[in-house]
Amino acid sequence: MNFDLTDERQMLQDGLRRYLRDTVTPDALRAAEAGDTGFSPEIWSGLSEMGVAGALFTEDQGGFGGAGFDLMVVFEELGRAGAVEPFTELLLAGGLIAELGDDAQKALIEQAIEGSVQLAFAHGEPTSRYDLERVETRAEAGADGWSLSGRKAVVVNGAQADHIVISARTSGDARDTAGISLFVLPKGSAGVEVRDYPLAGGGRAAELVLDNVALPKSALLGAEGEAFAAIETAHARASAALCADALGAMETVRALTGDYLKTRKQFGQPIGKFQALQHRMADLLIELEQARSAVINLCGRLDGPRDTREIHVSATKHLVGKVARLVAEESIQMHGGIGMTEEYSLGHFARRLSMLDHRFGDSTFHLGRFIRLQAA
Amino acid sequence: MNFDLTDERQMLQDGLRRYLRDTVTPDALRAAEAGDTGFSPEIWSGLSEMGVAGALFTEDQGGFGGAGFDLMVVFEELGRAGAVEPFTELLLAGGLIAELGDDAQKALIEQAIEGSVQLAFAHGEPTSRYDLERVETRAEAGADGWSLSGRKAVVVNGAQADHIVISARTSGDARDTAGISLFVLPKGSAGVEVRDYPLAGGGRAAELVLDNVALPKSALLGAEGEAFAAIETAHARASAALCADALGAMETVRALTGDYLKTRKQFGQPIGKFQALQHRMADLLIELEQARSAVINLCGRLDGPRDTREIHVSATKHLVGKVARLVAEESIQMHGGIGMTEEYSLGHFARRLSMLDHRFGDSTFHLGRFIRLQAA
Amino acid sequence: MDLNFTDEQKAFRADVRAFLDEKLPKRLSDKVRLGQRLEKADYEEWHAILNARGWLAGNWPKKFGGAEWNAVQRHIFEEETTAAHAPRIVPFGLAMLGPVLQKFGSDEQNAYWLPRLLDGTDWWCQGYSEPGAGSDLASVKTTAERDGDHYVVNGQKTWTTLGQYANMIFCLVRTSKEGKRQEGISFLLINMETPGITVRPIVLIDGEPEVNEVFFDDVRVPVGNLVGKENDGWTYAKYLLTHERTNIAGVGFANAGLANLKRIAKLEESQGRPLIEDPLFAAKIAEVEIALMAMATTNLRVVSAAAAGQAPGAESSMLKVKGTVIRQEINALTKQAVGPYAMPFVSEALEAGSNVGPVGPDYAMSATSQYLNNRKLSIYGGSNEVQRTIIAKAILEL
Amino acid sequence: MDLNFTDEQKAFRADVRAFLDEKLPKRLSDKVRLGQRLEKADYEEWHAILNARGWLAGNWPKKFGGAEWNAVQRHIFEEETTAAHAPRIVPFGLAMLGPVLQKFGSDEQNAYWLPRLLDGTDWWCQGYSEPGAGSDLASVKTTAERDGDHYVVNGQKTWTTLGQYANMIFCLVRTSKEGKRQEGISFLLINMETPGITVRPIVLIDGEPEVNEVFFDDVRVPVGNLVGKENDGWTYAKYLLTHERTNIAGVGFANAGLANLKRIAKLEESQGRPLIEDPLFAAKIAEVEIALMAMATTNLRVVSAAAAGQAPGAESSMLKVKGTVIRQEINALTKQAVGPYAMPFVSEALEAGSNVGPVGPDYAMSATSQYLNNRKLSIYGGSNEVQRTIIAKAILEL
Repeated sequence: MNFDLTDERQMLQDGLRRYLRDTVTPDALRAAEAGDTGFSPEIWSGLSEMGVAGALFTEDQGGFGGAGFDLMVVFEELGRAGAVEPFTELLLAGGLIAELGDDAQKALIEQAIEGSVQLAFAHGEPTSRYDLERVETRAEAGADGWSLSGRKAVVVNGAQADHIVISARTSGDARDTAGISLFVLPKGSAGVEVRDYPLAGGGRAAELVLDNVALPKSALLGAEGEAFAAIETAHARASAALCADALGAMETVRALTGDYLKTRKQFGQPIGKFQALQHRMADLLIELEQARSAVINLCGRLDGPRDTREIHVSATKHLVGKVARLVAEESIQMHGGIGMTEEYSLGHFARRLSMLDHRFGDSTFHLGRFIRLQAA
Repeated sequence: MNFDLTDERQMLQDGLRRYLRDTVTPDALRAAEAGDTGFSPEIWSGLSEMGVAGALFTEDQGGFGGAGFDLMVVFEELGRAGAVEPFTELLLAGGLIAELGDDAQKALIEQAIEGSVQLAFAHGEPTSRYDLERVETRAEAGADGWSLSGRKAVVVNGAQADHIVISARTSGDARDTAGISLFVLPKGSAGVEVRDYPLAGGGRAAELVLDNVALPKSALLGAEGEAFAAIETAHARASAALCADALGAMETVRALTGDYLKTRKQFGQPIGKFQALQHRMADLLIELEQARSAVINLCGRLDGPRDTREIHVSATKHLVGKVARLVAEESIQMHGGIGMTEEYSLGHFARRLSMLDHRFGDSTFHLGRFIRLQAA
Repeated sequence: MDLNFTDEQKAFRADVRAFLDEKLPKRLSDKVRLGQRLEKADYEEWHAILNARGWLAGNWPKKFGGAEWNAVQRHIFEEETTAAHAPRIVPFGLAMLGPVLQKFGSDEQNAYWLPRLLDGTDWWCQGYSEPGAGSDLASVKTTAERDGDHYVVNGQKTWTTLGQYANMIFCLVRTSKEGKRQEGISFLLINMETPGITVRPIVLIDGEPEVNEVFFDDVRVPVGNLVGKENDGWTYAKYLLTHERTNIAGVGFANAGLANLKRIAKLEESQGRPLIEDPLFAAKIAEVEIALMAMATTNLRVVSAAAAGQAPGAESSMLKVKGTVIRQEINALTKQAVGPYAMPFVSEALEAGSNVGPVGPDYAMSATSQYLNNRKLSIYGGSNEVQRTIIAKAILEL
Repeated sequence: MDLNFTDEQKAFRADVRAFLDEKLPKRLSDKVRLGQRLEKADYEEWHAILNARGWLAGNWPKKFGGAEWNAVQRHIFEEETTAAHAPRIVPFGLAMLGPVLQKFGSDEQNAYWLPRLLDGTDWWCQGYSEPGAGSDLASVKTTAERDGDHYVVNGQKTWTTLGQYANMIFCLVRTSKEGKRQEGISFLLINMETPGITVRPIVLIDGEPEVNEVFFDDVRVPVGNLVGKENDGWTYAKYLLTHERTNIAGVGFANAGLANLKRIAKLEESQGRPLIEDPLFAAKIAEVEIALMAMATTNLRVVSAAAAGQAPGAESSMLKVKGTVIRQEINALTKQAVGPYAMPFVSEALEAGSNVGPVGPDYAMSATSQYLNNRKLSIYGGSNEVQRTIIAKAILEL
């Protein structure tokens, strides 16, 4: 049992923290928000050059990491800086390609690790909410390939991605785990209608409407109808990434709030001298350590057996979701009015934290799932 | 709309508060605990002379009250004093006799209002928990009467009661609402085995084992197999009584804690000067007002239509149960060690409050019931 | 005790409901229901409709053109208008300044300003808070120095809600540095068009420029715009604050929000059934509903005491805390209920009539911005921390 | 990072488990499992069994007869013994006094007292708290005045756990009124049989006389019973408190309590199905289980840091608060789970071998008294309020 980082991860963390501190500035974030990608291409390639993308993949996949604690190091630092670059999408889509792809498809991973292509995963649909098996988009096999029709909702990085990994049903009905297949959809394919829009937590997403989109046979990713297990695994890894990102964001929020309590004076003394705020800050710190341990628990199980892994996915997503709400709301409250303003740096982090619950399942959803998984 | 007490109720409240303040002393409570009735016969008859029993019944029942707000006034004061006299049992059993009894049976109410007989209601069974329809005790009709067999659990005042109203199934199976009948069981009936024991919240209860207990035809209370509605109504009224009792107890606990915070010094100042405790006390006061409003909501609906009444039973039992736990635990915590000692008066009230959830359904049970009733 | 409204009160409720059915424009109630932006013109339109009926200033005496409702009537009006998704009545002029002028202003001031308040000639904003003061209102640094028959005002106000629409602002200014901080404060009426005034919007975390900073640089204000006596402004300010606290519980908003939440939870589907049938989410709705049922009765207790002429004390602080906690929980659950469609952040969609529609279902488009925006409820009007201290001190006499 | 135990650690766990299977008397584990009273003889029996194996003093150096385990080994031992419902090792002598003597006592004192600690000759209790002092330990009022080769002790100690069993007590006494409160405190070993000592039990709200008041009236203590230097006692006291805080999180107790709670929730029936299938009650269990899963890892992080020689700082305060909150929630849910059978309060039933059985199922009989008794967890050993202040000051440097 050992909770220290390996030297490699320690170096990665130090380098990342330095680089992000210098690059992810309020101005850079405003520019990213104003731009049409929703993130900074410079920071994206800068991070790729540093090997951040490589840290998300194993050596046989062409990277040099890929373990749960590699994800934790990377995303905790991205979160600490409030970076909005779409590495979670790379992890999701890239992970699926790396696991299921043939050699031709795997070539994309190499480019992705270089940072030269953008990826996205189109899975959720307008009414699927957090049910991974709920796929209504259909793919019909034809003589010379596939024809896809349906709708995909809140596809993060969807309009920016050069290639979208997209799920569609090749058999079964809306709520079966069997019968779900994956395809690689190139940008600009005919029959795809894209609505691109900004997200409250930063970055952009798109609604996709597919109307008889023609794809070659070679677009199929992995075995027909058998993609569910890989999709669940990809979501487990992406959930760990989101929770580590939230953990980093909470550390920044905690630091901002601590500094504010020390400097802000009211009724003649620093408000940090007020015991009521001290004790609430203490509770906040306790919950932050709870969240850190929950992320460790999940990252340590990502490569383990499915049942244990999924129990920890739901335990961690539940706990971190709850703590993220507490930390965001308490920090704004302890700041008072200034914490409500866009100008002050807290806002960006608080908004990001308030969005954690809306991807891959909120804390209530995962509490129920934790109970079901344990009863099973 | 009017939240003031009528003059009659105001007089009853003032008189009760004075009388109870003088009589329900720590010594009296210790004596009651040591005695074999679990309460003080003197205080019982004193309160009966004051008309407390009469306030629980309507004029046609032989009393002079019986409305929800009569119950609130009486039980809030009993709770404020920490009195352990079994008026809830009188309300339960007496209410059933008054509603369903024939003239012979109703004669008991007169004696009960004088204070000359003790009553109890034996309904719950070892495995029925809080399910009112869960009755397995059976009554078989014979040529010259009834024969009852089964077990009854935690029958408050069971060993002290001169007459026990007891539920038994005359048809249907364990979870039907139809087929439940009520009987009046005189003390010392042959075939009844009684185990009498003290309760954590004060007073005593008994486990009853009935083995072919013979009762005359005249023992049947109300129509055969149709007692459920009356049982539900009686529990609604008794739940209002318990919640009002808890409200009174919380007011006393709040006062004890407030005084303690003002007088107890630590690190050189009254601990009430510590802002963290001030704010927790403020939250406690807010929840206490919530509980008061919840009790008012229920008492105002006791005589209304069944569905509205039961929705308020569950809403109030849920909320008051939650607040009672908060108030008891926070008061002990703010007192520190002294709050843990039997010698100090807080303990008796904290224990009583900790028992509220265990009669007629806990806050979780009633939250679920509230949801079911609203969906219905 | 009696939880039923009198026949008279029921009749009044019926009048209000009939009026709303007939006069409230659907265009406005749709905006409110969907959480879309209300323009200045929207508020002015609704004010005019109410004024035509004599219901714009419910709390004013009849002699000033008000409805002279008691607390219970105001409560009923509030319940009905929020349930019907009517725009709120902008409070700064009508609910805040009006009563101050009526109690402390001169006959001339009342004769001049009150009619303009009712007919919408003036849009007032509030110049109370200053940077760094937080809930400590008495620390007024903005100065007003007497110069002939003018005051010369210098300083800064902040958190001025809808200041961008206002042509008038009422301000607390420091006219003397003698004595305690509470002394030496005066209450001034200032025309926003006066040279030296700059208004700078503050964008909040929901992306909306709802509040403003107002800068005063040698702004000359006629002495006739002083309300009451010089240096007595703190008395008037406190009087205004107690009026600001009517309907502090926001029961009407909470009820409307809860109804909306339940509607959404019936429409959203999770694991093949309506979200409202998910027992754990249903439990969260039920807990806040039960808390609201109790809080509404606490509010009625305070309201009927007020109608009987009793001044609320620590109770209004309790209602402020519990009311804001409940409303914020409803906002959080509504955001939760809309699921992934809480993520899109499309400002234009909140612009009714813009050609940009919502990304997901229309009920989802404002859930996140309303959640973020209403974090303010526990901060302004005396933060919940300040309220808790008031409650504790009132009860513990510490 | 690696969440797995080493093979060595796994082997150690297997040893402990095998030992418990073989040596832990069922009579004792039944009492612990059912929450029945443990008598002095029960503790002594268990201590002797552990001592025979050399495992009674896990944290002592080998040269003093200890097992010299590192933090991880102690954690494993703690996990296994609590899971097996072994009686706890009474901490006052072995976990608290022992380390103080070993670090600050004389060779004679160690040679005399330590063997008696291991073989059970002496039962020690703790004389720290005084009436009215609460968590403010430095306010020691009990005095010890030098008189020839004795100290004469006068004053009172309180909250002395199991003092009724003890023949020895270690006390903080004031030997000087000079300087700061922390100065002038000395650390004395006192024989409870000395004339002038009176022990008065304090009955707690669960009805049990677990703690005591100890009165000192001109009690003569040989100067040889002074530990370390006169007036340096505060240093030793603080050292002792840090040792008191090993296993402050109580993960083992929490795990055992959670397992018991789940077992009960499977046996209890509500609305025709096992209570554990009631989604709202299942959610309460799941929430505390998820919190415990995280807290256990936080504890392991601190444990492995300690094994690597780092002294825990504010972390142990965090573990104290979260650990007690979790254990108290498990107690509350267990009481809730047993339903109406939480109401009977039959003291004799908690007496194993008494002819009085439980009223309801045996698992129900101690739920209420354990809930009431464990309210102490957040009060003693530095109340959770004191811990929160420590945490805030450590991080906020205020």
